[in-house]
Amino acid sequence: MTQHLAKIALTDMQAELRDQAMRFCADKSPIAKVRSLLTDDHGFDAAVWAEMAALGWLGIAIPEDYEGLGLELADLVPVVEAMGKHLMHSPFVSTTLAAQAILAGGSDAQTALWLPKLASGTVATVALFEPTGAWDLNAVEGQTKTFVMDLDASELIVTTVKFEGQTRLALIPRDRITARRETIIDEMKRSYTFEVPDVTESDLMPAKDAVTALERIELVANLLQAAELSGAAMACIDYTVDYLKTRKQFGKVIGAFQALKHPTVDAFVDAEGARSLLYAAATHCEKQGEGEIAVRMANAKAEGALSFAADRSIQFHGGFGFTYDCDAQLYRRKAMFAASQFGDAAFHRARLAELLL
Amino acid sequence: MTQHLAKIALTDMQAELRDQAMRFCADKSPIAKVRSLLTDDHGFDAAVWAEMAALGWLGIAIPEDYEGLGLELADLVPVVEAMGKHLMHSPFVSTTLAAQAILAGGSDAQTALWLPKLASGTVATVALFEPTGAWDLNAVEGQTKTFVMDLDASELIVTTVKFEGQTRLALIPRDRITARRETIIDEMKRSYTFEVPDVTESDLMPAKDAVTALERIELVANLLQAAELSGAAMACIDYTVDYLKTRKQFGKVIGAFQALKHPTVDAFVDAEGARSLLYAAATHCEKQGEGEIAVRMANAKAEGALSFAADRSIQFHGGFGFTYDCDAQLYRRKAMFAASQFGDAAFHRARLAELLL
Amino acid sequence: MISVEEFAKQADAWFAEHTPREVPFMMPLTFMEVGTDEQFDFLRDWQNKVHAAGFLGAHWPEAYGGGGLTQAHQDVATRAMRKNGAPIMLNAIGIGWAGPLILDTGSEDEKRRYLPGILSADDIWCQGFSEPDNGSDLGNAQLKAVKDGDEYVLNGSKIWTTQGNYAKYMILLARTNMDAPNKYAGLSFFLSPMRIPGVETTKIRKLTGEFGFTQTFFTDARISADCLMGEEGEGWKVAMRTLEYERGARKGEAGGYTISQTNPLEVVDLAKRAIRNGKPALEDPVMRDRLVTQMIEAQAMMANRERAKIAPLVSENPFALPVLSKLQFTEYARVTGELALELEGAQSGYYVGERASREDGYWQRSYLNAFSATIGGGTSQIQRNIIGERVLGLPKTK
Amino acid sequence: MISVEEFAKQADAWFAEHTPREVPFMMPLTFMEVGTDEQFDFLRDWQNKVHAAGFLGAHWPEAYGGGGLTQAHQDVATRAMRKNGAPIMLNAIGIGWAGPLILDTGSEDEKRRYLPGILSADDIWCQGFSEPDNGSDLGNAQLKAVKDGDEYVLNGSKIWTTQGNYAKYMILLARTNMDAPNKYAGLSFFLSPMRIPGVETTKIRKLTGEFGFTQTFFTDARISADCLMGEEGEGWKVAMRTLEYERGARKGEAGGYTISQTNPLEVVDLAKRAIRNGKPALEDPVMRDRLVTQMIEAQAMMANRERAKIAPLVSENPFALPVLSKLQFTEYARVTGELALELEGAQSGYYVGERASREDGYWQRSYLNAFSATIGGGTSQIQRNIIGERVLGLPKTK
Repeated sequence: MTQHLAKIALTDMQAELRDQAMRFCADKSPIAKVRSLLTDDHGFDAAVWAEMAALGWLGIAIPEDYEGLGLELADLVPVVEAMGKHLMHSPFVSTTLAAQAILAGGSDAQTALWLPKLASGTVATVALFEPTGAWDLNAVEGQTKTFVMDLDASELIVTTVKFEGQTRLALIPRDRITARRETIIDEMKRSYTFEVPDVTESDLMPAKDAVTALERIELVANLLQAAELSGAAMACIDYTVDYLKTRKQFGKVIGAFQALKHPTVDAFVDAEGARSLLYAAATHCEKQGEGEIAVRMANAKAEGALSFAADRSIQFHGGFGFTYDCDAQLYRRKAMFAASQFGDAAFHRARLAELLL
Repeated sequence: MTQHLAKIALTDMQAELRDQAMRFCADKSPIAKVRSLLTDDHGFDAAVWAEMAALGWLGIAIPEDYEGLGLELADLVPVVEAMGKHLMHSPFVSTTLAAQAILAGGSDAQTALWLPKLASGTVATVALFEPTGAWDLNAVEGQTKTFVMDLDASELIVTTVKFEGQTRLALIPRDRITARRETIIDEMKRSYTFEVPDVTESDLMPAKDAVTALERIELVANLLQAAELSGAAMACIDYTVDYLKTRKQFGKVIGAFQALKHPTVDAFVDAEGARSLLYAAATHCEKQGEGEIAVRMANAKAEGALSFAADRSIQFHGGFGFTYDCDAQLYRRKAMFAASQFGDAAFHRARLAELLL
Repeated sequence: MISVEEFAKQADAWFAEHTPREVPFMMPLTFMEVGTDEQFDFLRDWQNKVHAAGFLGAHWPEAYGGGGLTQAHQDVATRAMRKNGAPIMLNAIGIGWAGPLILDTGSEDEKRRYLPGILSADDIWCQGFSEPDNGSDLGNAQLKAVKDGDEYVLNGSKIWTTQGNYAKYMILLARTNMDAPNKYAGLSFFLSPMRIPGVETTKIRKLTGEFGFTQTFFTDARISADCLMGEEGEGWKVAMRTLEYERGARKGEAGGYTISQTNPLEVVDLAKRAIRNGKPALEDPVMRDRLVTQMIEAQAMMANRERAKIAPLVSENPFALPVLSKLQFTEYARVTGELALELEGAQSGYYVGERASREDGYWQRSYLNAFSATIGGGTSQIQRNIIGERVLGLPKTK
Repeated sequence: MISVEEFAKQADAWFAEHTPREVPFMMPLTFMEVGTDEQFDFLRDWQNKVHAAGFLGAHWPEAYGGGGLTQAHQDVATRAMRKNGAPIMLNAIGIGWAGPLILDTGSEDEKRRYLPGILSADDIWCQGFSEPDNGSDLGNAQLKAVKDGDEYVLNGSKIWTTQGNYAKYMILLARTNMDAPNKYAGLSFFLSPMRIPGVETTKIRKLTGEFGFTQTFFTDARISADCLMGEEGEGWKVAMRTLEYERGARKGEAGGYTISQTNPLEVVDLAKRAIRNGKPALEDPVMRDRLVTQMIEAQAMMANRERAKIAPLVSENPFALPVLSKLQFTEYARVTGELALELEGAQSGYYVGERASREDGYWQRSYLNAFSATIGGGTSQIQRNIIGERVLGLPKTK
């Protein structure tokens, strides 16, 4: 029934991108850099962003007609996985979501205007959530948007609006918006809230494509979140294992205690499964209907894997785990925040039940 | 909100009954006896049953007017807990449920006829479940009853029937019934199926009390099931701990391995909680509305505790755990069967959600 | 002497009148959560006021700042605090650890010198048992105390010193003999001053982002030999005795409470208000199932406390319930925190300080803070060893 | 030589035609579940038939009863078996353990004597590694083999001998030297006859109530010194080599499969039919949530198998996925069994043999049988040690 969705195809390009991204992120995002960016206004290094743009990463899933590389969604996965693994934040995901929204639902003029810019490094974001807490992207009720990532660094905001009773997508330049930064649990990220200004038809994407565009955003967001969380889960386990191999208590390296060893193994087994589901999701994400199944499975599993791994990492680091200096909290907070965006694991399971049963 | 339901009152009588029952069951139900009864037709020793009757146990919750001891439901709990702890099966619970049903819903004549008999050791049972699998005792649809415990040893069957469109309770003597023994997962128990014969008004308890009587049966059944499972959980843990203290592997007593020690501790913590909830339920079970809350909590917790303890007991006994000779399977099967009767833990939680939230 | 009943009435009336309401900051629920000067100053004033009113140390002798009444008097005063939802007592180590120890085994001079300041909160005490390299293994403490004439010279470091930056004194476990027959025999116990040359504290930032602990560094710090409590080499014994006051196994605490009893069912209140995916969280059957699971667990903990009082129901193992309660409660709190995040849905992404968050990020912070209890005071893993070995009689894990 | 493609076609056609349907008993899914003579006789006939048709041991030399073809030929035949849902091959220890070992390292005489009977299932083999007191610790085997002239005298006992009561031969790990420098060096490996004086087997009843294993007792049993495989003291090495054939780390299996691959998603079919509390189980959102959790886990296992084939995606640790699969799959099966019981509601109370039960108690039995895999072949606890130590590099638990 779902067996064929477990097949994984990895192109040479994806393998290459993966190597490149892992090297790049390891190089540009050592933990000291991650920590120094926690208090940075934008939470990322503009110079590194420029390098990513130069590598062509922003154009990966944008067609060549719009100066992108014309690759596939699947090719974004190894890049975001590497970012997750090295806790590297940038507006990569925000910008990608905006670009995919425009690609799926923009008018010819909007597409022609914005995609080349986004492919070359102009920062953009999406504004989809409201204080109602609904994860259903069609449920647009008011003017207030929340959890708008990287807004302050963006030139363009793709936002949902209620227009003449219909849910539509609008393209709003940054300078038409007054935003307030929100305090969120993941301190590596930057989130904002703003009031959607009055829009006219010229701000809007064509009405007929709104549903498609929203579905596209949700699919891509969940796929990339799975990639980020899956990468982070492996890193979190490596970080924990390193500690378990060196820390001594009662005259013994603590990793020899089964009370710590076995749950760490369980976390590892979970994380390996998450990675496999991630690459299966990358392989099948473009399939009508089934793509959603593969992607939600990967995201639910990855969220669970990182949550468990990081929760145990805090615990197994003992007193140090309770400090801000221990990286376990960075991983745990990342999982907590991800769960709040686009639905948590229980939400994905409920959707999967509808799709599968 | 539910804090006051955690208060426990134990009367001197209950403490005494507990001592008496623990001694009696330990004496009459050593494991060799339990095992020999697995292949017995009735699954219990009639001589031991006569002794229980002589001790007055069958009359505990029957008023003195009907030759009972006139004690309370709470006083049944330590007795059934002891039976659970020593894996002693008898028609004690079946007979008690029948007696409580008659007490709650029988006519004066029925009460006067049957309660003195049941108080003195006449075996009876209740027939409540149908092949539909519904746990709702009011949902009577057909003539076939299943999971009728101890029927073959009973003189009287209290059964639900659909009579003129209404759910009623009928008192049917054994000789009007043809029964087939069912193969159930708990081999210590005896279960039967039969077709309810045509009944007349004279077989029935008064219509007005049917709902009350069914509620009473459900409450008592869940309370006594909690007692049985809670007693069994402690015994299962003792059994496991004994093995962990003596079995050696890799030159070490295996209980020293945290992989076995820590889950056993978790099972113990669960089982202790189940016992406390059991005695809280005994204390409050007669309270309108709240009694159901206390009883369902105790039953849900006890089922979970025994299931987990026995599952781990099989596993931690290694190869021996996989054999029929290891008692872990007796405990695991007991939990499995209990879950199938009157609702499993998830069912109780769903009901509790309605009552509490 | 005033009757206990009368004293109880007075206490109740006093706390009803004086308990502060509507404080402009998050009130710490435990003494370990005091992270800002604002919180510290407020709670120090409050303890001072409670003491001045006679409701702290009511049973300690008047000569040492107490009220000269009985334990029963203090107990009713403590109950009045709880009943009125009063803030916690700040000087936890003084009230619960150092104070009772000094009262029990100290010299007359030590009692007069130390006890009044403990009650008034003028002299804050901290605890120096844990070390960075020996978090779970107290007996392995390595901070050195070398005798030099009338003084000891201290070198080393202590960690998880709650209020170390505010403290005037520390109860200190230090190694005076490197050649002792076993690690315990080399330890001694000191009442050590904190504001002397060679003692420095660094604040430790918690995973919540807040402060509350310090690390204390000793570099050739010299303290008077008088600071020794008990004999040299008896440090482990004195430390274990001290822990018993805190655990209530010995009487002597100055009263009041330093950890506000949280209601394990408070998550139900959250559930009733929480919005998940745009709908009331309680409309979701999966959330209901998980919530009821936690409610049953909470009820089991409360019932355990009740059963512990009934001898015939704990006769098989009278110590089991007290010994397992720490593991059970702290893990319950952690799991409940996780559930709360799920109940909050999208709102769980906010954090303390965000006006759009529910109750200023209370549950997010609460989940993260829960680790202080699953780690501190013996990790959950160590608790399972203790229960397995001491209660179930399983062989020691080496 | 016939082409692989042609051979595949022939095999497919043969199994399509000959695979037995509608058998009047529960078909064993693994060779360990063969519990009745009826099952045994049926499966022995079936293996004999498959071998005679040329689809078992196709790649073994003709001189030893094989087909003289290549591994690729046997692989397509095995695939054809699976595709057609054919019953398992009965003589599992012979096919997967003893056979490859003898083919690989045996003498010409041994090959001629043993191999044909393995393929035809005329000679059933069993395995004698585990002992009652050393379930998890094979290296500690204590069964004694004392040399006496041209014979060894065996005393001791082996346990979990699948089909021990049917077997003609046993591969046996025995202790020939009590004074060896370490426990491993004292072991030797034998191809031991079973039907000789002094060897007795007792059936072991499984927790399901069924049979399938035996315990084998050796009392002054004498076997020819020729039965020794390899040199004295090399027993551990030979045993480890044998395990590698079974785990597929070395090629050589005679083909076919001895454990029918169960579909991890079969629980979904149950869920679609199950009635819980009088309603379709799938109407219950809590059951749906748990079922989807298991479906995701099943999907993760399948995806792991796929990813294992893609080098760049396992480069960090190429052995991780194969090593963890046993733990993951066996625990999945156990948890799925538990879920199935919940899905079945009241019906979960019935058991095998009850006509009112769903599928003759398949899931109740399946849950109980799941422990054979979480215990046998290295318990889940030992698997976690192995993964922790060999894959994650954590220190050994002693």
